[in-house]
Amino acid sequence: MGTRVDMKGISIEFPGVKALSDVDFSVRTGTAHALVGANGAGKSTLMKVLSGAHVHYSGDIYLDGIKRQIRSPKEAQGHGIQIVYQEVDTSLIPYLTVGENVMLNEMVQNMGQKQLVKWKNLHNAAAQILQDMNIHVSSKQLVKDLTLAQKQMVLIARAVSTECKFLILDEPTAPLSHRETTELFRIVNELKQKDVGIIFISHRLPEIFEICEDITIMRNGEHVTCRKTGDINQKDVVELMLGKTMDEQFPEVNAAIGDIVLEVKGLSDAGKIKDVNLHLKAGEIIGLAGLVGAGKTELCKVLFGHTSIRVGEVILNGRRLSLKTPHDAVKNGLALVPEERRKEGVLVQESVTSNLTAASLGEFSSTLSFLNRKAEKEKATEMIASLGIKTPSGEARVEHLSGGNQQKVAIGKWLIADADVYIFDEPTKGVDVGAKKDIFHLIAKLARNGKAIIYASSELSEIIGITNRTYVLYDGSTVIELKTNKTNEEELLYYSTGGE
Amino acid sequence: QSSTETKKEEKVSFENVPERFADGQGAKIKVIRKIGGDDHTAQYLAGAKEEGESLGFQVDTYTANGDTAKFHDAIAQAMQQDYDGYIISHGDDAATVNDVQKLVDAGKSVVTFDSINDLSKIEGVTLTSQDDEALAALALDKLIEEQKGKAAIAYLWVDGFPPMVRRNAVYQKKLKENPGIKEVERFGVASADTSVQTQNAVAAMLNKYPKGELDAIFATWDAFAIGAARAIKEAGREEVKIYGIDVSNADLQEIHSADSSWAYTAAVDPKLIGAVNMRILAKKLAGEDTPQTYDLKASLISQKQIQASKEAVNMTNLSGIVNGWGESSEFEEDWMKVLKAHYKK
Amino acid sequence: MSTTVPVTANVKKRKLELFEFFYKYGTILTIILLVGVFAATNPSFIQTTNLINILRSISIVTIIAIGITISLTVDGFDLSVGSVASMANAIVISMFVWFSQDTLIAILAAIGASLVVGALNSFMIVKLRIPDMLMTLATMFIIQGIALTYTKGATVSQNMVMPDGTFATGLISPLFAKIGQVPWIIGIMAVIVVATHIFLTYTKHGRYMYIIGGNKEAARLSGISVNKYKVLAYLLSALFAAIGGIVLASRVMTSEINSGSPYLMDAVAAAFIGSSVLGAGKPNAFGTFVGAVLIGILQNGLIMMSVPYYAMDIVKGTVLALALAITYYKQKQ
Amino acid sequence: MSTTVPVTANVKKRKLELFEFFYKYGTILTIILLVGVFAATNPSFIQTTNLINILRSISIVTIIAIGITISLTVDGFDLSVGSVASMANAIVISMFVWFSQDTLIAILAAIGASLVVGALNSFMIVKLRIPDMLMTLATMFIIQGIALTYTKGATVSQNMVMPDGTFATGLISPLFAKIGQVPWIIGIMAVIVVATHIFLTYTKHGRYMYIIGGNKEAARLSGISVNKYKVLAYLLSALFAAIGGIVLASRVMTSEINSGSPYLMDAVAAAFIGSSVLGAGKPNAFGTFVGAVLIGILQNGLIMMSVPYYAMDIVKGTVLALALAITYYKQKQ
Ligand SMILES: Nc1ncnc2c1ncn2[C@@H]1O[C@H](COP(=O)(O)OP(=O)(O)OP(=O)(O)O)[C@@H](O)[C@H]1O
Ligand SMILES: Nc1ncnc2c1ncn2[C@@H]1O[C@H](COP(=O)(O)OP(=O)(O)OP(=O)(O)O)[C@@H](O)[C@H]1O
Ligand SMILES: [Mg+2]
Ligand SMILES: [Mg+2]
Repeated sequence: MGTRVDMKGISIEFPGVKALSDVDFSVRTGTAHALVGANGAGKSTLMKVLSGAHVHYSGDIYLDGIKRQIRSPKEAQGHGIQIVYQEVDTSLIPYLTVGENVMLNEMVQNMGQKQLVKWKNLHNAAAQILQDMNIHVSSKQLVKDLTLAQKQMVLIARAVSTECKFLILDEPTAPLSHRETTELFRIVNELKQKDVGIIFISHRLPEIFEICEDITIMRNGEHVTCRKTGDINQKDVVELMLGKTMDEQFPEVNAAIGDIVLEVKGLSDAGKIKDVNLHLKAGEIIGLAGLVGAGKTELCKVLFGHTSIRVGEVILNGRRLSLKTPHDAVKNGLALVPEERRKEGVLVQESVTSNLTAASLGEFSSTLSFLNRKAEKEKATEMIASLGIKTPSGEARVEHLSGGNQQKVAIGKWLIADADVYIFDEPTKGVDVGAKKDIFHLIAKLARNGKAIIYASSELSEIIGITNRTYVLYDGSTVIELKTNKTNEEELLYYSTGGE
Repeated sequence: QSSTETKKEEKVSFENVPERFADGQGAKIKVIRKIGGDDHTAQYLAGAKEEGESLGFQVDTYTANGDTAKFHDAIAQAMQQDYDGYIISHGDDAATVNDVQKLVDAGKSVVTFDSINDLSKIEGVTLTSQDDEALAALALDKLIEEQKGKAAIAYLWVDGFPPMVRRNAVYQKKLKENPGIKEVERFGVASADTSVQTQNAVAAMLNKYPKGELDAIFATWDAFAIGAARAIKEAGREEVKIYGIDVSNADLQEIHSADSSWAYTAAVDPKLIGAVNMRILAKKLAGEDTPQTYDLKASLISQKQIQASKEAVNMTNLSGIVNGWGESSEFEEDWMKVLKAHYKK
Repeated sequence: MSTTVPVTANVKKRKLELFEFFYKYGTILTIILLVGVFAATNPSFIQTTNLINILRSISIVTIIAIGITISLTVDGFDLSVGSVASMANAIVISMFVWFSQDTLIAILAAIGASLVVGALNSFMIVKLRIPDMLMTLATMFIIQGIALTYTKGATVSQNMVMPDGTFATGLISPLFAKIGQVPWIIGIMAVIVVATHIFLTYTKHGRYMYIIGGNKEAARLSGISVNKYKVLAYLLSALFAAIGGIVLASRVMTSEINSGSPYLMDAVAAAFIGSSVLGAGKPNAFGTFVGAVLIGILQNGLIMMSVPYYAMDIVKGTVLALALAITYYKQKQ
Repeated sequence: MSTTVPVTANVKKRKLELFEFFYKYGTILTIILLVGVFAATNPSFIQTTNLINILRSISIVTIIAIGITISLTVDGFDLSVGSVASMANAIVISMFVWFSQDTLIAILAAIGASLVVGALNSFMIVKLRIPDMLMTLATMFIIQGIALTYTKGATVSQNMVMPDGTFATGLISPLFAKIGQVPWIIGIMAVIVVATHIFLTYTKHGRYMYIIGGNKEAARLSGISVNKYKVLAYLLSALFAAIGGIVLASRVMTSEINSGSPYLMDAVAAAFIGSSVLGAGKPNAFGTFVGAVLIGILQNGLIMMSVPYYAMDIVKGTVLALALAITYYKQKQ
């Protein structure tokens, strides 16, 4: 019963890349269907085809067995297909209010002959939707002032606000922490009750097993298999995704812990951060755990000189640092892999090579500042290989890479630049399990080479898996320091929520 | 109080000075000019201001830099203020007539320069102008004479400005009268960098017409002439002679230089125009009779005269070289001389 | 101890609010300040006649700036408005003078021709994807040239001499002359500002335009016909430029070469200053009007204070910079 | 069956390549086409003297456009270059004429003053975060006014009459006059184009500037001193504007009012056209030079073809639009 969508023999090509070849995919209403695959497998591309964002594909799309034309977003929406895109920045309008962003589809599709926008009604309706979803954002705030997680929730709110038959969620949970994820799942289940079909893309496999009935696995732009989630286990999924078996995800770090490298005392800034104390030794990996909005990102930015310190001090190798700009931080041997990759981490218009060498151009230039392009290229090629970045060449523009591969580029940039302290803010967001493993191994290797590492994440399993010690942040302050091997996810969650 | 005291010590007698000026009342004058950004404007305004101040007037100047609506805004605004007299320059559009009519209706004195002819319909307004016909005729006659009635010439002219229209009329007439004079090329733009544009254009022309195919250039504006002179110098084609209209200090430099091909220029001293305009206005304020129209006399300046001069030539000492240049006692009444002596510091 | 914390927090908050306040009201404060200074030095500055003078003097700039504002909302930029205004001026006057047409036909001809330009602009921008600034720069040259060719580089006015030596016999209708006079000229401006404000703020079309300007990709993906609205924006921008040119024609009753081009710079400045008025952060009609008022007051006040014409630009630029500085100076995070 | 597929694919691919080709070489093809047409109608067009004429005529535009190009690389936009050139022109000539200084001092004074303007621009943009276009618009007015006030709105030339009635006695050194003459003027342009090209393409500083232009936030978080490079960009832009003004001064040996301002539009056009040359997709020195060549050839060729001056803008605009069209027309995905 219910309606179904069938995509048959979908192929699509971009300059230099065959992103999809002959892919089949089906989904029914009233169920959640997982779509998994490594970074660059073609998941987002397939969903962009279904939502009308790509027009130059070949193959057919059937609704209830009837062949339908979907060559524009409007047509897709006309058939009741809504999508939440993976890259939030592509679908939000930063200088407009939350209300307008939430009600965007409503304003575009359901105004009919009505010409005037009723502002009061619009904000009321938006506020209602946000409240129903337990999102605590004012509908009159500008979207540009939101955190990434809030932006993601706004997008989900937009999709949910419109009547639809099929809802595509492309990695919605990547920037969300436990609490918002739970909230999202509640919404998904409600939608299933209302006979909506959900297509769910995620790199967090446990989630998939939690809410999805079916699973489709893709690899290298091809369809691998479609199963019931009950008929397959996580290990098999990973194997089918990667085309090879994968051993333990978290490596044994086994680094020699040295002296204290970084010390933070009574640090506060003009915003959220209040009285943060922590210390970090060479070869050590410390975690920053906390819910969305706890201040992890903000703390990372303060340490990196991006936001200014109000009180307190940062001591690196015994010297008190004056951190006015990120430039100062880099000069002193700090590195930050930021959270919002498209906005802060990569230069989308530049080539992969330029991106990888952007933070360390000094090493590739002579005394007269002339660039040694050959050395640059060699180093970049080496990094592309060692991180497994999926790109046609080092000259390809980063904007055409898949989300996970963009993240790898953002990390690779700092691996080339040799720093003493590495700060990772949600580095595995949107990264597939294989690549995640690569990243963890890289971090472990850095630690073994005597580097000090700060690892901020709202994914508690990762905190447990990779760190030596963990600070839990609650409302901008470090509430407790825990030895990782003496704690567990439950305890972290307990302190993250304020110990209630 | 103190001004009457100084007056007593003064040697000069105020006997024949019109009443309002003898009282030390002075006058507030506004000079509003539509075009701007050229040397002619600077000199014209300087001439008016200098003359006015020497008579003890307060003179404010404004140029609209070619923006007609701003020009009218400025007139409307100045009407609001307590000026006694107005000099309007280059008000060549119909709306100026309304503006001036309003000024006259408000009992103000107005003198205009190079403005629309319809202003002559308004009682009490004096229209002054450079004698454009004479300017063009002086330069062209010299061209025809020196080229012996037979020449291939380039014509540098731009339409759209009343003086240019008048100069063109003379040119067309002279062309008809002298079939030996052939126009082979024409160019002209009125922009902020007219001279440089002309320089580039004439450089291209010289290339198109090799030696013997182009004999002379008639430039209806000094910005054209100076650009052409530079281009000719750059190309080393001094056989192409330039006959121009208008002059400025920079032009005199160009004419003076040994290898310049700028042979003649016909001109009226812009500073003198400003000064004469001011005098006419002063006469109006004094309640004296003024003519309805007045043409300022044109002179022809030749390169030979300039180059013969021992010292460098400029707009001021040109009067020693060209007869009748820069000095006109037109409308300079005796009482003005008295005032000038009085206000001299 | 416990009492000091809220106090410092309060001070900080107040300081932040102060900056917020300056950011929002910077331009308006500058205007008030200027009016104060000018009125103090010369009381006639705030007489009704002078205020009307100011409104009249900014009306054409405002109308043209509204067109630019609309092109800015869709993240475009129309540089051709000045030359379109010149062209409309030339057409409307020549319709009267050369062809003895009546007011309606003259105005319709000018508007029609301008809409063709708008259509050309939008076709090239939308279909060939030429960047807005570049395309309208090219159009600017083309239209300037067409207007010049049309008038043969001469000023068009009543009783002008035609190329064949005869006189033009057409007359400009007295009705048309009204347009450029108070109160009509101010009324036209007011209607355009208010109508555009309502259009941009309260209709869905206006909202779509802001959405397109904010994120073209997002707009496209949510089903807005981006191209349709871009076309609309350039048509409106050309329309307002044409109205500006027509009003100018009525004010000066002649058509001079390139008469519209001086308005480009001032209109751009007004639209940009307007973007920050009341902290809007985006181009908007009311803000543009305020920007034009700022420029108009400045110009008028400086003439009244008899600032030498060559020093006027210094003051104008400095006040502009000042208004910008208090608007944009925000405390470093 | 199996053979047809590759064939159509090939055709499609070739078609794609063709468009790619046009995108890359559109501007250069236009130039070749223009040269062909002009040479066919008038053989003297391709004589060496005329080619030198063209290079000479574009040199000042190119130099100023290079400054704009640099400001564009950091995603800025310097509108004040025209007025800075005017100011440099006024200063250098007045140094000779009024103050009888020697060539070095005259040039250094002009460059020094311009760098102060660049510093002012960058201070306001970097510290007060005023948007680039707005700030440099304000600076444009201010500098224009300062230059006018400095010269009292008059042309500065040798032997000019000073306000006190005396004559200026200073002379312009013959050495200085050389700068504006062939081959020096062309040489200076060539050196600037090549040096800037090398700087932007082959040094790390140039790369940093492009990175900043691409994504300021990411650049900052990569540890690049964004502010330092923005300051550098505006200083360089002012420097090149000053050099443009100095070369202009040497070419005309006088300082006319606002002499530099007409260069703004052409320089902007050259820099924008240049962004697409060879498919660079970003502002670059070589492209800017090509853009200036396109404009220069057009101007020169049209004069040779005796196109009436008022129609010249039409042709200029149309060719510009054409070059843009073949550059930007890409097959719809
Ligand atoms: N517009 C485009 N231009 C060129 N290549 C593209 C474009 N969009 C996608 N690709 C390429 O298509 C491939 C599939 O990308 P896609 O974004 O669908 O991957 P994904 O499965 O969603 O990966 P991730 O998990 O990292 O989000 C990638 O190799 C990518 O580089
Ligand atoms: N640009 C901004 N403007 C306004 N408030 C902000 C901004 N960025 C962060 N905040 C606020 O600062 C607080 C801390 O946010 P931060 O991004 O540091 O949280 P986080 O712990 O990293 O969470 P997340 O999981 O979302 O990354 C939040 O309450 C957020 O609302
Ligand atoms: Mg994806
Ligand atoms: Mg975060």
